[in-house]
Amino acid sequence: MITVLYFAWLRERIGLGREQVETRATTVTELVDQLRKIDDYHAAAFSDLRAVRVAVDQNLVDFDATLVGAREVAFFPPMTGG
Amino acid sequence: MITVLYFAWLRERIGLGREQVETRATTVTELVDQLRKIDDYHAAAFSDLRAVRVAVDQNLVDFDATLVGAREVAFFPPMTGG
Amino acid sequence: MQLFLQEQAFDPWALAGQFSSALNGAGAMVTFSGIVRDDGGLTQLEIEHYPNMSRPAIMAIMQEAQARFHLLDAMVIHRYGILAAGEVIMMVATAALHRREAFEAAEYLMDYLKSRAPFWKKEYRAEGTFWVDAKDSDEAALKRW
Amino acid sequence: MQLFLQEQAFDPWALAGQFSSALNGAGAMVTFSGIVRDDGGLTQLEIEHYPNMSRPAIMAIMQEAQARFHLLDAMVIHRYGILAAGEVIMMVATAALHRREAFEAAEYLMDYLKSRAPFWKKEYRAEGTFWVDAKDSDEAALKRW
Repeated sequence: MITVLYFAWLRERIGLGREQVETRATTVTELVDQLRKIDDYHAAAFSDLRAVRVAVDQNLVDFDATLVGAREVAFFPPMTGG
Repeated sequence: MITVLYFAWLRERIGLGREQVETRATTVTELVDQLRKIDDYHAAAFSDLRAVRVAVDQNLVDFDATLVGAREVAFFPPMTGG
Repeated sequence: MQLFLQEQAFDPWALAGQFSSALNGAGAMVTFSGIVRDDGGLTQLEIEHYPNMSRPAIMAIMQEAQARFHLLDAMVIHRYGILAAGEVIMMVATAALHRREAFEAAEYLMDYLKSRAPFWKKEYRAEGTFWVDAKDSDEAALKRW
Repeated sequence: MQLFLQEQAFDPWALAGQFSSALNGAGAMVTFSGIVRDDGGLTQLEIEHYPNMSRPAIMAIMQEAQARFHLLDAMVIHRYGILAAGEVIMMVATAALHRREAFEAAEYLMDYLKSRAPFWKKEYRAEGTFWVDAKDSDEAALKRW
């Protein structure tokens, strides 16, 4: 069971900020493939991964990063802090 | 008649901060040659011109700058503001 | 080092004064404040953040800056929630022996906060709401470091 | 643009706050403060200046910075006379639409104030008094611009 978080326009497009996901995905990419199948909103949010960043357990990672031992995965657009 | 000003260690070495000088010098270099002859203190202060900066009428200039029309010439070490 | 993440407005100059007063042996202090730019059409700015991540991410950036630029101290304040035009979004303060380190550390912190701290800005305008796009120039700025 | 040259101490953060409050449309503000560095042996610092020249020289530097970095506003405060360790010698504040211009303008102002504004520093120590030598690195810093 992994907690999946969405921020900014990903949160708005998917319609929720957090969901619990039962998964056997071992990488972020595998998790994204699973999330895309939930509904059209998820599919739309993940239609262009160049516009999406991901953090596993609060650390920025690439999409090929492992999910072994991961508890929280967050998806969001490129950051605009400062 | 030109007002000559000295700042920082030039002022201390020469022993005064300001003097009126009657001069026919047409460049800063000629004025320096005249000032050197005033006494040993002036001569010592101007012994190494690489350590001296000059402003004519409040503008930084080179030693070959003209003195035509000049009213105030200031000599000082490299600046240490900020 | 101090980090404040908060929804409520703050007085940047009172905090800068406190930071300054606590310095010991510094020769140079730099502050940067980011302000909600009033371009005529903006009614408010919303800042969303990722609470579990924003604090550790910024602390890591601050520790990196402190080591790299030999900072004597550093402070970051960053707001989230709804802000009006003219309000201060965030402030960075750095202190070092010499000016070059204080300036570079502040720029480094800003470049990383812009593109690596989990904050997102949404503009409210008469025409609608718009998520602010990350700028290529902000991503490019990181290459300097 | 404002320039204050004065012997008496000033509250840099009160002035920064006033500067900030008067801004209109700025997105970024940078301050730099130079502090008399307490290195253990310094008892006081004396700053001599060339009164007829310091004001026009700094105003010229500020106008150059405003044009070059599209500043919305700039402020410089510089003290002269006797200062104690820990006191603020001078402050520069810059405001612009974006952070890069505000940072670069503040660094430009500092680089020029260091080497082109007619101020000279004298350190008072137990061993005697010493005129501070200009640093080659400060002269070299001007090459950046």
